[in-house]
Amino acid sequence: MDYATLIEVLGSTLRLGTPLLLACLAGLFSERAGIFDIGLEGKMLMAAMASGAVAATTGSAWIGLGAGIFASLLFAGVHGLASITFRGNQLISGVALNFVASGATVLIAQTLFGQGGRTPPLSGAARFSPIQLPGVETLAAVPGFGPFYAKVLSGHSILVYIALLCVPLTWWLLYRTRFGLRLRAVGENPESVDTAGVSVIRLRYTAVVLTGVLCGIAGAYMATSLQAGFGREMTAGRGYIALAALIFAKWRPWQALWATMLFGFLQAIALRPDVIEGTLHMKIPVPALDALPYILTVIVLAGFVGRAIPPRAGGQPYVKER
Amino acid sequence: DLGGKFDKSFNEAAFNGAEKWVAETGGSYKQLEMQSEAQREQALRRFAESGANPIVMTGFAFGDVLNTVAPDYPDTKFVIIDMVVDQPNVRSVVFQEEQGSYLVGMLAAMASKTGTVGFVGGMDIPLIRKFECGYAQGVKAVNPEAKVVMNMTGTTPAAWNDPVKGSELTKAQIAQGADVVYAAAGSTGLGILQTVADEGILGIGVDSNQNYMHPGHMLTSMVKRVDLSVYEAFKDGPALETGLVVSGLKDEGVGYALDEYNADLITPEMKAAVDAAAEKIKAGEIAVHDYMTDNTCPVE
Amino acid sequence: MTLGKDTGRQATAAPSNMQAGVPAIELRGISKAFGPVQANKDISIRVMPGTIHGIIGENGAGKSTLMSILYGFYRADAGEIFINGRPTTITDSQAAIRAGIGMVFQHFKLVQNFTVLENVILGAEEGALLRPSLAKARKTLAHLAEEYELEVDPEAVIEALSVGHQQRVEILKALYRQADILILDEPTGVLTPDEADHLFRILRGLKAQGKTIILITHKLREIMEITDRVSVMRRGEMVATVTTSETSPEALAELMVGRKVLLHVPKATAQPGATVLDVENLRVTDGAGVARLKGVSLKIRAGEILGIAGVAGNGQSELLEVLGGFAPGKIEGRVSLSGQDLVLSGPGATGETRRAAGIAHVPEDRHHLGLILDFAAWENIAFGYHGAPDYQANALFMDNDAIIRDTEGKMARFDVRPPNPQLPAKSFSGGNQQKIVLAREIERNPVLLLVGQPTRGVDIGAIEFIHRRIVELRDAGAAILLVSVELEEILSLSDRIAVMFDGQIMGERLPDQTNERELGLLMAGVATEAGAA
Amino acid sequence: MAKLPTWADLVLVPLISLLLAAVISALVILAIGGDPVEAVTVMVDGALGSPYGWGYTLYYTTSFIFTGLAVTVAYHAGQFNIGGEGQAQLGGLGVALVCLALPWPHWSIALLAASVGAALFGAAWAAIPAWLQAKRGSHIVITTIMFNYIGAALIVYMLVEVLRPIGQMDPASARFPVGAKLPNFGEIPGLSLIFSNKVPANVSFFVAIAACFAVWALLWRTRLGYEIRAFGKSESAAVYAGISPTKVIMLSMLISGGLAGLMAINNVMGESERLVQNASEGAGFIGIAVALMGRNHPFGVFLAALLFGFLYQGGAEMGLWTTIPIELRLLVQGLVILFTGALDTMVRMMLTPFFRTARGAA
Ligand SMILES: Nc1ncnc2c1ncn2[C@@H]1O[C@H](COP(=O)(O)OP(=O)(O)OP(=O)(O)O)[C@@H](O)[C@H]1O
Ligand SMILES: Nc1ncnc2c1ncn2[C@@H]1O[C@H](COP(=O)(O)OP(=O)(O)OP(=O)(O)O)[C@@H](O)[C@H]1O
Ligand SMILES: [Mg+2]
Ligand SMILES: [Mg+2]
Repeated sequence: MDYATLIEVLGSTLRLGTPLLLACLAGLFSERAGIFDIGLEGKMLMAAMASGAVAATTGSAWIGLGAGIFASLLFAGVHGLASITFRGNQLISGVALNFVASGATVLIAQTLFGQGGRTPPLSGAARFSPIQLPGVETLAAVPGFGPFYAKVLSGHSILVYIALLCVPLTWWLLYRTRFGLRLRAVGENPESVDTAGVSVIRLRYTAVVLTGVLCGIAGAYMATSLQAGFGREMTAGRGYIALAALIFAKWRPWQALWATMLFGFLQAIALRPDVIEGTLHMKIPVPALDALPYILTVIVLAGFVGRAIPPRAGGQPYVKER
Repeated sequence: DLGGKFDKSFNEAAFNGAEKWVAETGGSYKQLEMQSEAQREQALRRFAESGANPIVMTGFAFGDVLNTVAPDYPDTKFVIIDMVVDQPNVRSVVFQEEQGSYLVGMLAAMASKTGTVGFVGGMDIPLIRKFECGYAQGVKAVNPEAKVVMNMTGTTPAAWNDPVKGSELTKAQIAQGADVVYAAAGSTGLGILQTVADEGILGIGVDSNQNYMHPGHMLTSMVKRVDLSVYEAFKDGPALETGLVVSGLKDEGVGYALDEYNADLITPEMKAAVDAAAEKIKAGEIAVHDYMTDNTCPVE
Repeated sequence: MTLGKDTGRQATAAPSNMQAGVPAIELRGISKAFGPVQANKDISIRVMPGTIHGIIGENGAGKSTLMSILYGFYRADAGEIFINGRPTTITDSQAAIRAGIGMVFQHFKLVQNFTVLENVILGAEEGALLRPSLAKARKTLAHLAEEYELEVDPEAVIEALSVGHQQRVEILKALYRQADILILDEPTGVLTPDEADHLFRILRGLKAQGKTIILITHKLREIMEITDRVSVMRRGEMVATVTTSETSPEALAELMVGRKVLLHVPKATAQPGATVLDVENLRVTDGAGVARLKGVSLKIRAGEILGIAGVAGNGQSELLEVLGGFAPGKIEGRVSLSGQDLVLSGPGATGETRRAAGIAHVPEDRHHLGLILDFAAWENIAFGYHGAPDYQANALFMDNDAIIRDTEGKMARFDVRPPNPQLPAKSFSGGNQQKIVLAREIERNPVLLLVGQPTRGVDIGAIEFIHRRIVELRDAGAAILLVSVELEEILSLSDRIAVMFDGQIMGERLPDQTNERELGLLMAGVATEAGAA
Repeated sequence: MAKLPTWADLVLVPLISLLLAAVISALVILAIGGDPVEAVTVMVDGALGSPYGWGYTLYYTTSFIFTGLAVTVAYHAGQFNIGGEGQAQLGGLGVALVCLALPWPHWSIALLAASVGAALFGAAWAAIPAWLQAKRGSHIVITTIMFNYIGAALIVYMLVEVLRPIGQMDPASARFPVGAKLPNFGEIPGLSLIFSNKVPANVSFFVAIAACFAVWALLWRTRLGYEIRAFGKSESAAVYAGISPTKVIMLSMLISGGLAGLMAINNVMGESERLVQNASEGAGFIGIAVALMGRNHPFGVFLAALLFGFLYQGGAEMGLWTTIPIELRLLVQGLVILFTGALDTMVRMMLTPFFRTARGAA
């Protein structure tokens, strides 16, 4: 693989890794608060549909983004209701909401636009267009770094940069603020939070809301930035890959960045079997590349590369009275 | 096919053909979209059971199930597009896509400034190789030095419906210098052509006339008159003749699209060259190799 | 005496109240039910400021429930709370903290992978950012450590701390929130005697500073040692409140149990036979690398009951687990049953192989080990013996009817009420649940019976019944290993008594040649001269 | 919270959940401009109104029984097997390999061999997640999800690179030999009086019924079943009783995976007679809904599978003859899972006051 190709693949990596990153951080907030969320996929899908639909009708990507976040929050709310208020099974709730999203997105899009569950193609202000980082022209000429700056870092939509910014922000929130301390505590031992006079329920709902917002951005990115419109099942399992990345990252923000970018890279090179063949001098079946993120996750889960210990109270509804 | 009815390409063409028939005759028809491979047989049987006649299906993937279903309903006529099914009550319609692709290949080579053109196919099957091979032959006919960058989206029907991947592949081709990209990939093409427009190069649509999608960025479209085939099938009704129908340049079953959206991009010289080539193909003076006859392509 | 700034809580300085004779805490008519269980019934109590007030009661008497209500962790069904004479509604822990109440729970409420500092500031942060809170807490902790002998490394992660230190963190948490009233729920149950002594020094120091302390325990010795007044709870009710100096352990014990203590099990002298169980130098190291048993050796003969006394958590559970065939961790040493060596770890060491060898086991925790609460009584009767030949219809299927018939018989013989084999175990009362376990384990005439806490949370009638059955089994020639934290039970049932402390046997005594005081010392890890005798 | 009587818990809670899902679906249909009454009519008519409809309904039912039982067995061992989809896909591969291996002389022998192949492949796909759970504590929910994706990729590879006959374009295996063709309801003596030979419901329906009985006997009549249930209720107690966690997790998951795999004799061998991509069409996931609705009892699973069979066939008809998209099925499926599996406490809370007043009045 020559440098130009590498640059190209890395550019793809960032574009494809962004929705994973956003969803992964979404899952991080939820799981750190002790709420398992298999429903990242469904929330992204809903958000993609809503933002695609609203951006198409209003012509504004930003309004679309708002709609996406709203739709995702709706699902997050149901998940919160099921797992926090009604102390239901969080895994089942997530699975169920994914199915609801699969069905609802197509139903709604088909009803609104009659285009087979797709939303109309977006153009102009209805999409987030790429933005050039400052100094691209001058820096592009610098050998080595120049192309990297111009082609990998620059030229993405604003949502990509928002996603990247979310990483230090999440880290700061989690480890440097009162909210973060309480959030981490509630995922480890909700009783400690409760006896300290802090509401477990409110904390967990806050986490679920953050999850909803981030999934909303992720979905909107899919429909209004990566693509120009919503298509059925367009998230294509990204919610699950994000979950895998979260485990890979051991529930930590910076590691989440690296994990999602690794998975984004795997997706990017899976698009280019020709490049792999040229680099490795052997043919690797595309399905094997497609399966690689999942296989890596299983290996991590198996504890062969360091133990992935989830937040201790994860998945258990908080019940005071036996 | 799995690309979805509104792929603005193959399936939409079929849909338009049916709609045209409805508009003209006031007849009614039922349509069903496949969501998965396993549904095909049920859908086909359901239509046959309900007395629909004829039943038109688009896409090679129906071939196998049609082979088993057709004998069960000897009184029903079936039409399959893009596939040959040898049953007494089946009309098989195949197109000489290599011919149309040859023409758009020529246009691509003439429009290209870099001397590198691209092709993004959908699912990696001989049918799509046939598009690619015809295209490459056309390109080389104009500029033997030209480079054709070729990518397939995938190996399964999901490749018809993966705009994200289409978009990424297009970006990769642009990075390799391509400034004209031919999208033969169903709904995936939406992503390909979107990227073409975003990146300011030229694209070539497929099956339907897709020129209107991104005016100024659509060089042309390789039209394949699936709509006509469907229309004719419906018009013929239950009495339609079965057997193999091969449709090509000669009967205007394939061709390149020229309309107000791309008029500025096609110079008179280009049009003259292509039209001349079309005549020669019709006359048999230029033989465009059909990939599917021997699964090889004479040009790379 | 104030630490840091006053956060505007309702309580005013304690000394003025002390003079006025207003109780720091007054509860009136508190009731609380958990489904069918009436955990607290119309409880009233007054605690004067600057005193240490003890609350005693048997397991399940409702002590923890009462204190959780005071701390706002549970909500009372009825009743009122007055703090420093003022009616106070405590809806949640936040309200309790505002009212100046701090609580150290029986099961600590610490975040295991947080540092001491983080645990201390959790919920009592200074502002939205952590840094200033941490800085302040660091300073305050240093003060507190000096003042009350409450040293802990503020940067240490909780899971790396010993239990005693974790408890200190809980106390620090309360003090950091400027609690004037401190509730400690069974603080010494998990402590070594040294640690307990240290704790009591801390408590005396706190008292000297005018803090009010409520101490929950069921250890009479501690009550006598440190409290000013003591309340006794029995079966959800408050039966008496007395001044400690005016009462005696015997009187308290009688109040606690509701009858004359030291129930004498009618028991003939043992006729010990051949050695059945021979344990030599048994060592167990758990998954976390902590040594749980440090070279235990003991022998039990046929027709003999060996009682193991000790504070909970000194290795008794591990001993039962190893013998019962399901101890995790690393196990070394030698155990033989009637001369046959037992496999101690690996696939050969399971409950199944132990039962096949003739070892029956009434576990300490019937809810988590002995029973499947959702299973019907008959399914629980087969539990562990589900492979027994008399329960099989053929090679493929179990004979459920045979099990149900067997259960009916066992229920009748053990007076399990109601005698309905189809009822799930969870709908029996504690005593009847225990009888089901006992019937299952005893009636197969084991060579060795392991019994852990046979009468924990069981009413008096059932206690007598259970004790009699254990003695009968002994008389039938079984060797019995009895583990109990109740000294009376040990003294009345055992033919020999071994005391465990810190994973070791501190000594062996004969029941008629020792007393609670001596056993208590051994349990505290203090070797006595009598050991030589 | 007061407890409900057992019968209410077993019957009323699922029914109310279903009702809630139905009401929401009806509202959705109204919202998208459809007519719920028409939708139900079309569904009932299409699924139950003709032998043809029944032929499809029972065909779907068969698949759902297998995957529902798969979830049930795992559930009783305290394991949530979301991997039914992948296991069913792999089962299809097993069936295909067996059917294509020999020119089978008679369908009964082929069925036997294919069942073994299906169950083995399905079980194998459950084995790794099970082992990781038992030995390394890896969360089985996540690993089985991962294995669904890995399985899908493996099937694509097998279809594209290995099983696709030369010259064929669609990624599918060759047709199975005639000897491997299972009799459908139109070809079974007796049933052929009702059904035409064009229905896909086939003899594997009876295998599914047999599987219901087998699972019931396994869980409530055998030692292994006893151990599975005991372990599922309380791991610590099970260990005290000498039950090996590894054994229970492994065996229950192997049986679960085997059952999910077995559904391939219905769809792959009985219907399509070749292996196509995504042959199980989400039936593995529907198994979750079926098991939850059926309260994890084989008889309940049978009834719930019938219900979902109806929903699937009826939904297909609805998608065909009304303007309501077929995706409504997914919505209903999701809602049923949501209400029975995650919001069951809410449903119980809704019912409790009713029972309290009923009892108080009595
Ligand atoms: N959260 C709960 N849910 C249901 N029942 C409970 C709960 N907490 C306590 N109980 C029941 O209430 C009764 C009183 O329990 P409590 O914990 O207050 O007793 P205790 O006196 O503290 O006993 P111990 O000495 O064992 O700590 C017991 O029967 C217990 O089973
Ligand atoms: N931790 C628990 N979990 C579930 N149920 C419990 C728990 N503790 C008590 N119960 C149930 O609460 C009821 C009362 O139990 P408890 O042990 O207090 O009975 P009891 O009145 O003391 O009876 P007995 O005199 O036989 O001991 C019983 O039905 C018992 O099974
Ligand atoms: Mg207590
Ligand atoms: Mg009791």
